[in-house]
Amino acid sequence: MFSRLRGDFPILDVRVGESPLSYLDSGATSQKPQCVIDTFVEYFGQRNAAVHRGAHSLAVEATDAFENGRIAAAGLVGGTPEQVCWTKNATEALNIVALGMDRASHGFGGEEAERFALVPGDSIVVTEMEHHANLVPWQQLAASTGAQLRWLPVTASGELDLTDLDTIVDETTKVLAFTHVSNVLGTINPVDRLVEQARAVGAYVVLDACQSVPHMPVDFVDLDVDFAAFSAHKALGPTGLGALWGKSELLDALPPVLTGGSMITTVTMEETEFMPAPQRFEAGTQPVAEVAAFATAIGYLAEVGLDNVFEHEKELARVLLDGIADIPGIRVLGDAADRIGTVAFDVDGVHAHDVGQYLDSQGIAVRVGHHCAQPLHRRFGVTASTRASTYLYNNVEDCTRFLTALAEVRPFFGVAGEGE
Amino acid sequence: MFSRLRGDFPILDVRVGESPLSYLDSGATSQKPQCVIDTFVEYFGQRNAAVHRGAHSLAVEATDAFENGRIAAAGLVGGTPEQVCWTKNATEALNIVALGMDRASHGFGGEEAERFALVPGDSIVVTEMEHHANLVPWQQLAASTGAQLRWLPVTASGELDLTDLDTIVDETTKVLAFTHVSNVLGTINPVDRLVEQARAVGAYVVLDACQSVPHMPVDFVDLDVDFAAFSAHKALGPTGLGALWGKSELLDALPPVLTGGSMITTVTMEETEFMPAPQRFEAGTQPVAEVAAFATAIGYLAEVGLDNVFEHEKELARVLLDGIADIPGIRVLGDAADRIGTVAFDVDGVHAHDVGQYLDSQGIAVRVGHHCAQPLHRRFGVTASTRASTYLYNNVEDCTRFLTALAEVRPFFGVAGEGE
Amino acid sequence: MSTQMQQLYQQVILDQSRARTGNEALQRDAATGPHGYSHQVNPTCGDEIELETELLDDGHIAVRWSGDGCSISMASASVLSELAADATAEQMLEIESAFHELMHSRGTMEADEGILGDAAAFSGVSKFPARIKCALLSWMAFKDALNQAQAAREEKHHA
Amino acid sequence: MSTQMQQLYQQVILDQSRARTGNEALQRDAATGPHGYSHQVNPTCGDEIELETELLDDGHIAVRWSGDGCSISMASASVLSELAADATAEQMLEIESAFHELMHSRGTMEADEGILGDAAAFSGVSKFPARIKCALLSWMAFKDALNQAQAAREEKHHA
Ligand SMILES: Cc1ncc(COP(=O)(O)O)c(C=O)c1O
Ligand SMILES: Cc1ncc(COP(=O)(O)O)c(C=O)c1O
Repeated sequence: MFSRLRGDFPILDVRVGESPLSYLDSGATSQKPQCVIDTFVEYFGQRNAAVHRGAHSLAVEATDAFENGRIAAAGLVGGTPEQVCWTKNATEALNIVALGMDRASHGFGGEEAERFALVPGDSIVVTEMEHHANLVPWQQLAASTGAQLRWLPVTASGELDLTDLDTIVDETTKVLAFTHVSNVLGTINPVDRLVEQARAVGAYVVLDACQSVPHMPVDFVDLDVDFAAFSAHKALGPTGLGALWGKSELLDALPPVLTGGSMITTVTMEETEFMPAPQRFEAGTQPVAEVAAFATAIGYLAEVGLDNVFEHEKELARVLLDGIADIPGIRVLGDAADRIGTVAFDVDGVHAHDVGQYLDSQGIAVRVGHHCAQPLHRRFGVTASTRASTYLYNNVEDCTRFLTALAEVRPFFGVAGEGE
Repeated sequence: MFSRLRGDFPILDVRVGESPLSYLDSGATSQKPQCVIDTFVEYFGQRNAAVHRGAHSLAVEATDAFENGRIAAAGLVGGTPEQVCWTKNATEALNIVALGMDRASHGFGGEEAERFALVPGDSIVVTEMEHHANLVPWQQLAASTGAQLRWLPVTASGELDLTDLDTIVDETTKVLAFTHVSNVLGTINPVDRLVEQARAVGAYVVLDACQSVPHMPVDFVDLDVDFAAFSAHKALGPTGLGALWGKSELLDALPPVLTGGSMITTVTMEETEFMPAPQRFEAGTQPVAEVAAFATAIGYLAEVGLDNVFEHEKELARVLLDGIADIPGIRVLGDAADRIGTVAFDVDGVHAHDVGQYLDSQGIAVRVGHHCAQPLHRRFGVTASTRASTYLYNNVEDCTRFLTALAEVRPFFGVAGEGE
Repeated sequence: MSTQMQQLYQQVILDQSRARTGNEALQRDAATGPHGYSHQVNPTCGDEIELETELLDDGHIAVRWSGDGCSISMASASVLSELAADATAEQMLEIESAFHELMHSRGTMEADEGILGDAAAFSGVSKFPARIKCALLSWMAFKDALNQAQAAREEKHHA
Repeated sequence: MSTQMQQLYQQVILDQSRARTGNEALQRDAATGPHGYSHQVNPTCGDEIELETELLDDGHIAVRWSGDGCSISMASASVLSELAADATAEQMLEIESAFHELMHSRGTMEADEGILGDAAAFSGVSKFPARIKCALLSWMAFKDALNQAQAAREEKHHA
């Protein structure tokens, strides 16, 4: 199956200079199958219109496409369609929660929203392996409310250090926000253990599911989180679309951040009443074509099966890790047993930017830099790393081509030591 | 020229039941020429990657596509590319300004941002003809800071009533936010006069340019506004994309609202420094394919010429207004001389929803409801209206088909009076 | 004229949208029997309805409403009021549930005239997703208001 | 190996990235001559440089820097420091401007070795948009720091 589906992705036929393309940067953004691209052609060519507001036939069709996307997304991550609020990306989704709590802390949202208010003495807990998208908004919330920002440290093996979990997540904790899977290390975090501690102290759980939803079966209801965020573009879907998932009771109580059209019931010059979720968080014209295209992507993923995707990528991770172990002078960041096909590493004597450049000259696309996780890199004593990340369209040949090129890097830059 | 370019829009060939489509709902969202659709196919098929962060070739090409979009947008509305910040829609753009001021009022953004801080005693001025997107965020800002919300009323002819301009926009006024063109009435507002008064009292000017940028030549530098917002989807571009334009000095000082990756310089666990505009306002993965497609749309508009578009639509407006005047029982909302091809009206005895349904049965797509402008409708004593709005692909035949069907509406619902 | 339009705007609907049975001044707390009130808005088009129910001694329900909306929503409120005049609370809830199901059938269901009476005329609406809310608006208000009226009666009993 | 890669990573660059001329402890306010300091960060990759300039009595400029970054950025700082040892402030600004132009030429310009010296070796970088910032980082810091040093000297004169 996995060898056949490569043909569905037109970009894999692109050549980089004289080399074929091995795209190992799906952790940043995924490539799109033809059917997802076709949805844009079909939507804009056949049924484009503004949704929710029209009696005319195109508007009805566009609304159907939009709402069917919500149904598809609920099928992907669990819960009901009303629990899925569309955003521009996962970053906006995480901000909606943090900024909604900020507004609740400043008296917005009435009695309903008081449960989200933070005061000095409260704490917010994140982890040292967060993407900036799940760190900076919480820093801002702490600054705005006087709450304290705390974090769970990361071990040398790239796992969350839970030694002091009970004292870090304590009775003062109102929010525990963490990533399901590290976008740098590939580590899968123990959601159950963290949710259990959050429940014990009555904290809300916010899950950054950007790197899990595309790569493994995920059900937010089973995981029992309160809010979760993910992006369409990392899961075969288009750019310009992400989602906030939440428990309905909480979504309906959280004050909206972006306000305007299509999220209100009554507006006078003086005041406004807001609709319940999901519309509450969907002010203005929505990414309708993008939702339609994402629905197609979800259908594609369902056909392949996310359990199969998970297994496939685990095999590729093995190939990558075993191969890298044979190349002198490469240090992989983290070695958690529970992981997806994402591997970040440091090449002794060669800066990540130069590593990436060399690999690119062989048609191998990897990511270099801090991957929006500066604190995590600091934890590992580097400012930047090189990251290879797989997806369902990658194969062993991509990995082998990557490993062959990687072995040439240090010799090329003249830093291969004696006897290497 | 205008008759030829219809062929560029595949959706215009769609049939509604047995009728051809006359799409008169471009005020809500515009249709897309084939070249814009093709850009999606080309981008996702040939050069999709995450921008700004990669050394690999696809990432470089994607970054080029993304940044060229900014150059194109600056070409469309004036100023430099750095003055264009991408958003999900115009609503987000307006919220960024209002919420940025909210954050400045709560001590964020340091000394730089103090200029944006509002206190009780300050005032914010909007107008009675605003779209909810340019009203609700300002209500929220007033509620959050204790500033007073004031508004310029609308005359019976659907124009801004400037009689008391000097007392409404006075020394207390920190922000004057208004729409360039009414999305209901089609009225073009006198930007010069309003900017002049704002300058006289030292207020910032925020222009909602959603309905002007697609339909006429607009230059924000010439208009001398401080901030402006518009949407790609109303200007032949894709869904999921809008823009905030601003004076660089102000953009760089305004505290960002959405925070996360790609908008920071340095992040530690404790604190974060933000980049200048435009990145400052572009947290997380951006709508890259959408920007590429919008660049294509802008090129298309430039080829046609926005002055030609403006003239073409004014002619269609004439046909619509003259035709409606001949149909008994129809009251057009507003009759400003300075207008675009947008006409809203009330049908005596028939609710807008029913009017729209009847027109749809003849293949004519119009919008019904309050068009996200409840206060304006209240001003005209109705809760809903029917709106026909034109764009460059409409022709006189669309107008005639619309007029013929409209004349049948009251007879169909049995409300045509004696002798009509 | 398309047949879909004729199915949508059946004569019953056009007539009832003008008749507006039950469209009269609300009594609110001046009502003597156990009563309930509901205000429903359709945010997409601005249609709204205020509706009150009063439980009468003879087991019937008085319905009074005032509203602003399209012919579908006005006709629906009118038909509802007519039906209420001849039905018990249980029967009305049965009609409500049948009507709800019919509206969400996307044109795949036969309307059961035995249960629905004149409300069967709305079966064409189910093919127009954007109009379903119009037809249901008064019924949502009714269900809400009836709930309150019944709760008020319970309270009286226990008082 | 593609020729583009060979053009990018010329031997001069690989050598200079290891040589790191000028990479030494900053003196900051312990410096005796008029001096300036700049800290530049490339947010996309985390590369950074701290660089200081000190105006010497013989008309030359001492450059000291410390940084962390890719071979292009380190080599660029190193070449800059070497060039500074033999040039006046005016000459350095001329080089800076020629270098800036070369970097933004997208491979369409011949590097003028007469002006640029070893910095001409970076001409291949201009074909790699993502790397231009790497090559310019130290030069941005230099220009900023030199400005400050010159301002400091002005002040001294007038004091
Ligand atoms: C005048 C005006 N302002 C604001 C908006 C909101 O734009 P968007 O829905 O793209 O955010 C619109 C369109 O809906 C509009 O017509
Ligand atoms: C773990 C994680 N969180 C958050 C994000 C942000 O997602 P987006 O850029 O789509 O907003 C990403 C991806 O960049 C990620 O990998």
